[in-house]
Amino acid sequence: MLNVVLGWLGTVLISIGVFFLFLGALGIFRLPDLFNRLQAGTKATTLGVVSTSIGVGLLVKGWLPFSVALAVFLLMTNPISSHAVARASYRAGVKPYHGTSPDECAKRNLDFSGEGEEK
Amino acid sequence: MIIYVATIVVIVIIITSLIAVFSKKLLSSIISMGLVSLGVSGLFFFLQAPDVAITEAAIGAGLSTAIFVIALKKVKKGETKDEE
Amino acid sequence: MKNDTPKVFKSIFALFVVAIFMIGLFYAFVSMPKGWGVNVNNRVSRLYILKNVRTATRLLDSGKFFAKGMKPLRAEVPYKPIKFKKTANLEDGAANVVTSIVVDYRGFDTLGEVTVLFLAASGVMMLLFGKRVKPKRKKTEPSLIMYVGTRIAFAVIFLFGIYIFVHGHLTPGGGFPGGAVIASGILGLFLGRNGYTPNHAGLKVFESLSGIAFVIIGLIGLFSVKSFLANFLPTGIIGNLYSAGFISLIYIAIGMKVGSELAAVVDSMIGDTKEEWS
Amino acid sequence: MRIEIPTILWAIWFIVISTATILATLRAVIGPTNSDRVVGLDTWTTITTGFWVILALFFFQFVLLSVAMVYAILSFLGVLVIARYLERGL
Repeated sequence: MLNVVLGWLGTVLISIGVFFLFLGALGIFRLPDLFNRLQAGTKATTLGVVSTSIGVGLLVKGWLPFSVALAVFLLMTNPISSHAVARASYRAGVKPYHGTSPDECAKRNLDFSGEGEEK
Repeated sequence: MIIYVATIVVIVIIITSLIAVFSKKLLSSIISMGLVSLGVSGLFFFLQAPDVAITEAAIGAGLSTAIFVIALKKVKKGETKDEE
Repeated sequence: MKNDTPKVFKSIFALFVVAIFMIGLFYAFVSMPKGWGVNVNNRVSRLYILKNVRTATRLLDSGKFFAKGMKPLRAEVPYKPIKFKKTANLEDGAANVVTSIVVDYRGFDTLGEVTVLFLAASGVMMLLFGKRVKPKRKKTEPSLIMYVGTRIAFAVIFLFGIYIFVHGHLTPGGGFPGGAVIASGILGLFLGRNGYTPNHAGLKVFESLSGIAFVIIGLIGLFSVKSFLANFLPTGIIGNLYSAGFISLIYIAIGMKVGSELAAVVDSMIGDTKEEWS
Repeated sequence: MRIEIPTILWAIWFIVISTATILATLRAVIGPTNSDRVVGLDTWTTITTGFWVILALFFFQFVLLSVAMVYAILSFLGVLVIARYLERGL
């Protein structure tokens, strides 16, 4: 009984994950500018891959610890890389989409160099 | 079923390797080369050779891309003009 | 930037994240889940590969080998189906046949590969050798998120690299990918903070000691079994962690050597140097 | 495995993920700026990591999960290197 419940739960989780991976790719293809694409390509795909790996862990006996480790690693590193890409491209001079308002970064004139670094 | 997926991976590899050869910007060539490496490692994965897949992903996609980017930085050290 | 969170919470969070990984990976160390034993019959070679040249020549001379194909050679070793974690090792091999061939039957070749990698690394270091200078243009500092994130990720990546090369005889992987993963973790440390320098003396000592250890293991085989890089440890049961004789020892040596070499390559490429001879 | 997954579900998963991979590849190819290409690379690798996890279930080998882990680690570092290059901090 428990096996069947866990198995179907895992299948549903994998289906949700696959759907969100597809949504992330669609967003990356369709959205107008870089920052919107970055948002679609990080949030949706992170949810998708985490859900997929946990579902696979539920489906097979004994795979859960490794797949949870994989999920935690992806949950930890995907936002970092996306943050790095966003910051780098803003500094490199990529302009946001004209519908984006207001541009808080330009308004506050943020100094990007060494926030919070101890010297 | 798997053979169709492998076909799609091969098509991706061909497209990205063509981009890597014919692109004008060096950075996009490097990115395409990383994609080629990842795709080739996936192809090894399909062919039941996970040893080679791990080595290809570690050397080709990770360190090789990084070292190429660092070398690009070293070559363009004197320039200040933005390449975009 | 306003910093409200106490430092203790950050440390506890980092400890929590690393602890989850430790538990997961160590669970994988001690227990072999279900999918491991599936293809072992295909991944372990059934035939005893003749390491003794004299026996092989006698078989070839007697004509049995050519007369009935491979059959007489096959008949010398009785066929037994291999069961995971139950069968004793018939040969020097491991559960992963690729590792068994690369390190055991073809170990001298691996020594050559390590030498080639060493030569390439010394070539890069010789090319970029010079005095460390401050860079001319101002470099952008990475943000706090990248600094903390790469430092947490470094622990995980280092642990996973060690997992790869310690488990080289059971799972795909081995010394070279493990070393590359460790070097990538050190590359992450370089990216997290400007002006990061690793301990050069430590890297040198690690690299030389692991290279020496490889040769010493080979010499022990030469003096005890009369063949360079021959297995001198009991082979155990297929699938256990302590199973495949000296393969895991050699893979630990190769992993440390490759990791420290590639880290030194990355270090010498990322730093700004000034040529001394010009 | 605990239950048998019907074949039609495998087919749907594979088709949807292949389409997603192709879309991400197109963004990596046609992206107007280099930053767009990096975003395409990032998404491509994340999608493919999920794909390898599903394939590990399909072939039913635990060892293939560690390939997915290596994939995740290396793609993270590759994206980080290119981002640091773009903001002139390397």
